[in-house]
Amino acid sequence: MDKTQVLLALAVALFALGMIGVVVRRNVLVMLMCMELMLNGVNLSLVTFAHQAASNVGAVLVFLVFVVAAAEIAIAIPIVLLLVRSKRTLDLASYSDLKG
Amino acid sequence: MIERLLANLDTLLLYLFAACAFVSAALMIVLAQPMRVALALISTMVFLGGIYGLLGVHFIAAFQVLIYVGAVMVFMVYAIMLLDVRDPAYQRRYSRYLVPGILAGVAFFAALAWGLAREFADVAEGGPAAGGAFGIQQFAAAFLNEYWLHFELTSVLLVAAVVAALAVINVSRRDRG
Amino acid sequence: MGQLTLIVVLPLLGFLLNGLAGDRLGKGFVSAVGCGLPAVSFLLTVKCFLDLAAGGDAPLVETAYTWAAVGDSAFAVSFWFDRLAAVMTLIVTGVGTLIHVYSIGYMHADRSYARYFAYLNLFLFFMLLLVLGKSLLVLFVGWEGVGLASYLLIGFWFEDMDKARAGKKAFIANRIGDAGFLLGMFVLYSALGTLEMDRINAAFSASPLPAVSASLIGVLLFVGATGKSAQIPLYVWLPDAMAGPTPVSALIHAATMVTAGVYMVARLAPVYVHAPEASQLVAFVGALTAIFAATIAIAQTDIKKVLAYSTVSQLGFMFVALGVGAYGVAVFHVYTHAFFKACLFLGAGSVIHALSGEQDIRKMGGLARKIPVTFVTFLVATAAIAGIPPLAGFFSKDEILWFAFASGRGGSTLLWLVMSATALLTAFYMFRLLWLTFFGRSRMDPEVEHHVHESPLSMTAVLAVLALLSAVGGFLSIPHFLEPQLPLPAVPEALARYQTPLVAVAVAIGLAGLAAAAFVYGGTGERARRLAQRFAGVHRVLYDKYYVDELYDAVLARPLLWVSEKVFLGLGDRKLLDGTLNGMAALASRGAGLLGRVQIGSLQFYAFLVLAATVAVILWSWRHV
Amino acid sequence: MSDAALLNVVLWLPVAGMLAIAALPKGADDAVRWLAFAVMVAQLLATAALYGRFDPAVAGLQFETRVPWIPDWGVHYQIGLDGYNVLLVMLTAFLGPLVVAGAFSAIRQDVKLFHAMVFLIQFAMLGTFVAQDLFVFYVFWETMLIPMFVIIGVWGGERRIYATLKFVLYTAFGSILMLAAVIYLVWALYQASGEVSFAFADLYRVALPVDVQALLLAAFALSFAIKVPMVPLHTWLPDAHVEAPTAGSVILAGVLLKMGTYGFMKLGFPLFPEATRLAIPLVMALSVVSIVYGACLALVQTDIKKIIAYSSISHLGYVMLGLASLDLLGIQGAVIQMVSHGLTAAGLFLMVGMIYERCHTRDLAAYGGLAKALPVYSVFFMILTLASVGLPTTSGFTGEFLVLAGAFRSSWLAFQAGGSGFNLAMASLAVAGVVLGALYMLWFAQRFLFGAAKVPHAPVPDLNLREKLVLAAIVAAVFALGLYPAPAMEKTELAAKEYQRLVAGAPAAKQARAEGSAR
Repeated sequence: MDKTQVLLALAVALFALGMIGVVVRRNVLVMLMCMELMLNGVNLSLVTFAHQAASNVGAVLVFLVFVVAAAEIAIAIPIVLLLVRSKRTLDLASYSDLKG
Repeated sequence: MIERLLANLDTLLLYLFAACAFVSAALMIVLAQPMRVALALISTMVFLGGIYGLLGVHFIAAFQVLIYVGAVMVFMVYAIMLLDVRDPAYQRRYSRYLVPGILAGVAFFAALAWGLAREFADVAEGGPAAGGAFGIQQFAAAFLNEYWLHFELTSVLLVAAVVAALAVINVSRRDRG
Repeated sequence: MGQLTLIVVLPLLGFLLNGLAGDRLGKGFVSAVGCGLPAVSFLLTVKCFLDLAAGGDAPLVETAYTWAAVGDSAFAVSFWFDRLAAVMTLIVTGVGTLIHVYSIGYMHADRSYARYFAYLNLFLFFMLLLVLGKSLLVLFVGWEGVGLASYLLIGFWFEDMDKARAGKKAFIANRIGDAGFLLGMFVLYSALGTLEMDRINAAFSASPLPAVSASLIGVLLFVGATGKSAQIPLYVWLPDAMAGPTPVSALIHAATMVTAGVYMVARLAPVYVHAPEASQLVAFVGALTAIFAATIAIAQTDIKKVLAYSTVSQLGFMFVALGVGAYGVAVFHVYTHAFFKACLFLGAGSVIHALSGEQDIRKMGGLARKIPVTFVTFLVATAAIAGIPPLAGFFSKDEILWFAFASGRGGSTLLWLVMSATALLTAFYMFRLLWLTFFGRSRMDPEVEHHVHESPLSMTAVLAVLALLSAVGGFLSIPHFLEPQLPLPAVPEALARYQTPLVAVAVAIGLAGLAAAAFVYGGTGERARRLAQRFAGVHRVLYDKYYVDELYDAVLARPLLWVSEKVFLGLGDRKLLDGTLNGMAALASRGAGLLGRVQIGSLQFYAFLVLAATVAVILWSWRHV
Repeated sequence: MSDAALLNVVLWLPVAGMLAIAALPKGADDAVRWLAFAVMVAQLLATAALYGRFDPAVAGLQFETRVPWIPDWGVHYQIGLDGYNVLLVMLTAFLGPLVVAGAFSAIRQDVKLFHAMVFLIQFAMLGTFVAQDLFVFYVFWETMLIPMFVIIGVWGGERRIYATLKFVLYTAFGSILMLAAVIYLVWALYQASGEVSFAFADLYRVALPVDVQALLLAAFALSFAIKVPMVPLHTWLPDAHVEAPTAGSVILAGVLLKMGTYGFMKLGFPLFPEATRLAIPLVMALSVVSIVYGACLALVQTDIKKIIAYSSISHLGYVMLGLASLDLLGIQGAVIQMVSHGLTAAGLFLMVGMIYERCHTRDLAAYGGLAKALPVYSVFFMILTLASVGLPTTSGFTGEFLVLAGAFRSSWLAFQAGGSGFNLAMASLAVAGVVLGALYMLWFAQRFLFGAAKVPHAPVPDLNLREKLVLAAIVAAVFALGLYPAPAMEKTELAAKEYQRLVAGAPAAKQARAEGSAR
């Protein structure tokens, strides 16, 4: 088991943990953070691949992901604040209004 | 022994950071308080930054700490502090999907890991090509020569985010007024 | 515009003038246009006839225009005037004009006077198109057109639903025949590549014959003729067609239109010459129709119905003549029949007119002295149809009987027997009619009797002319005149000697019918009543016309409606097609409902689904990569 | 102005009309009506000028416009007149003013929107006819759906939602399959020749194996057969007709249904000749079924509009029969029958609209003896009925006679040459359909016009001058086509021959096809 494989396994693990967090946690803020974790997992895999292939494209993508993460959080947090103002809770289960 | 250890210090540190990052990430699922979760996430990010540094992409490591920890997570921590602690969501950690979620997540990991093992087993360590990493100069040059369109797109995205955030705030103001 | 075209177009002009402006311009104008233009047509026909004779029998041909051209075949509207067409055109325009004149008196009180004359002129237009058309297509246009005119005129008093229904029945029966006619035309066209009748006849006169079954063509065209000329099985419309004004019955349903089938067969004689099977069928149907209709006529009580069945029967005579190859003789009978049957119908019209609309002969009687002119003309025409010499009907009927017996092309003793029996019946029921109407005691309502009056001059003069023609028309030997064009069939040597005796038999038959009618219906009419009682069952069946209308209704009309309504609409459209559609729609909406349950609004559940699905996709891809 | 430009004017005039109407102020209903009428008349005049200048001796396109539209996909805005579409374009332009005039008093709500939709559908229909590029054709083809949807959905009767849904679902279903086939076809052209083109002329040259042809033909045919409509894909039509306002019915019966038959003639059959030749017995059988089935169903309807709707199914069966006959007579007859049905059905629907405006019911049982109450109305109605029955001297006869003659001749010759008698039997059965046609139309006329006078809302005024003029125009056209169809048929003759050559596959055509594919 070499370095690349370990890093890729870590990337997958981070992504999976993030995903689990999104599914199992109740708190909206925690879910948001788990999403960040998933992004981090992806970033790690990008860097690892870039490192292995000695290419800079991965780094460019990582940079783009940073920006996306920043933009996402910049919009997500106000939305969460608004949501909490309307229902006074961070529990996602109380926001299931869009039933089919 | 020590020489060998020192020679492989990079690798050792890498494994150590990886293990810490994993543990911190796992803690995020378990911890109840959002603030603690945030701290766990920050620690994951820092360790990841360390890994980037060890891989030789120092500027990514720097961005990781600056942007993620410095900007995003600070914002997140503000938000956590702004909100009410008596919220029932703080007491009940998990949703209904705890067991299936974990099972699916593990399955996901197993599936990908199995694939990893299968696909990369025979890929010998190509190793980073000759000192491998490239510096911020190459990165900047590549960005502005080849990927200028993507660079511009990020700025558009950021502008859009700013406008959206303002709009959301406006909505709340109107509601109040 | 050539003169043939003019002959055809003048009545059309009359139709347009009367139809568009007649109501506004008054009855004088309508009468002048309505009768004047056909009269001009008649005069033109006479002129053409003289031209024909002067030109040494070369047919006059005129092309009006090319209706349509497709590829290498062109359909031209052209007219053809030879001896056969000449005879028919003279009958149509001559008798037509007379009946137009008669109508002035008969219809003078009707509200829709202009409409009536417009329709009548329209009929003449189409009839002339039929008679003069050089191409089968033009003939067919006329053929359908006269059907239209007949439809409009039968339903002339459309406020009475029964009359409108009778018109529809006529049109439909004709349409059924027309479908056969169309098929015949198509076979001809497919095989020969033309519909010009001169070229068809030439093709069938030459050798080798075209490679197509003449009998098939003959039978299909004859189907058309059974519709138009009221033969079994499509004759049912003609008796009902008496719902129209009486002059219409005289013109369309006796003198001209119904003989169109006879004319068509005669026109295509060369085809039928080579179609022995078709000819046999024609003779068979003709004979059957003749005797069938004659038996019905015996028991009818409506004066016009009797005449209608008599017309059907007489048409049967004509078809027998056609079937045995005596085409000229058939046309001869068309010619004499036009006179005496028109006279009979117009006479009946005069009677009805005199009796303020009464048509039931049980409520007539003793009219001979009250309306003498009508009586005399009616008498002459009755004698003519019964075949009393030397009136017109005798000559033509005698020739038919002779050829039915002796023709080398299908004549037989059996045929002769049937036709002679029919002739006997004809004489019987016609004199019965005469007796019940004009002789004996009056059975009229007193109210009606009080108003009985002779018809005006415009009507009686026409009656007189027609009676005269019925009397002397037979001396003009049409078969002889047409012989260059329509040769008579050969008579086997062995039979030639029977000719004179058979004439005597024919005369005897006519007189026997007269005597029988006089015996049964003379005096108090007691014998007739007893006869009817003794054969009550037969009388009932005859009176109800063998229940053929009921049969058709039960076998054709009802099943068609039932299938349309229950099977096609109910089962096919509603259940099967719309049902499938609605079923599919219901399936979709139920499926959507099922899937909609998944939509519980929980973000985390969705995320879980995404995760699970991703796992599945990854596993699947590992198996296949 | 050049003729090609004039054709563009004809095509785009409705759009201009739509914009002009949109510019009018709200509530100016009469102004909207008159403006719409004026634009339609202008369009008719321009079309008539084109029709007059259309040279019957020239094969192929006339007044052609071809400019690149989407160069990357090889799409051109290509329009032109040829023998296939010239009569139908004329018919469409002819009915335009009549539709507007017929709706003068019937449409009272949303007058602006209504006329805008009429213009839009006029534009789409004309575009479908004149398009010579499959992409353009498809765009117009789909555009037609929208205004029809709106017209039925907004001004329709009580069950209009059901009717529009059915209409749109049926049509859209067919269209999607057609789209797939179009894409495949263009791809096949690209594979064969390396060029990407949607032009009809190029697509005709694509040579495909016969099984592929069969699949593609099925996809095209489904779409067209739904529009025609052929049994058993017809059930949307009666509902759509019954619920549509008069103008909608007139457009639907007058022009829209011809899209299907035109599609078969211009695209479906010539694009896939081998498959078509195999399918001809099936097409003939379905046509005859349509003729008989439509007639039988018309016989048992009690709703006036449904009778005419089912009669449409029957009449369009003749068109399909003529197209399937591959006989010059039949093809020409089919074209004439399309126009004839456009005239008579449009006229009858207009007349039903007129009586509906007066009496507010479509139930046949409520009427009777109209000939006495409304003599002028009855005369027109009788004429149109008889034209629908196919009485000689009317356009209906010209169409039916030629179709039947052609179908019979081709199948007869095939039979004589040793082929199966199936087609012959079908052609003969179709002749029997003539009887059924007379049966239901006369039954209808009898119950409607004759008998004792029975009108739901007495007294009923007879036709006014506007209505008389509208009907007189239609009747004049009916007689013109019945008495002297030669000039009209002359214009379509070369196209009919080309269609015959493309589908029946004369030796010369095969050669050209081979060369085209080799290129």
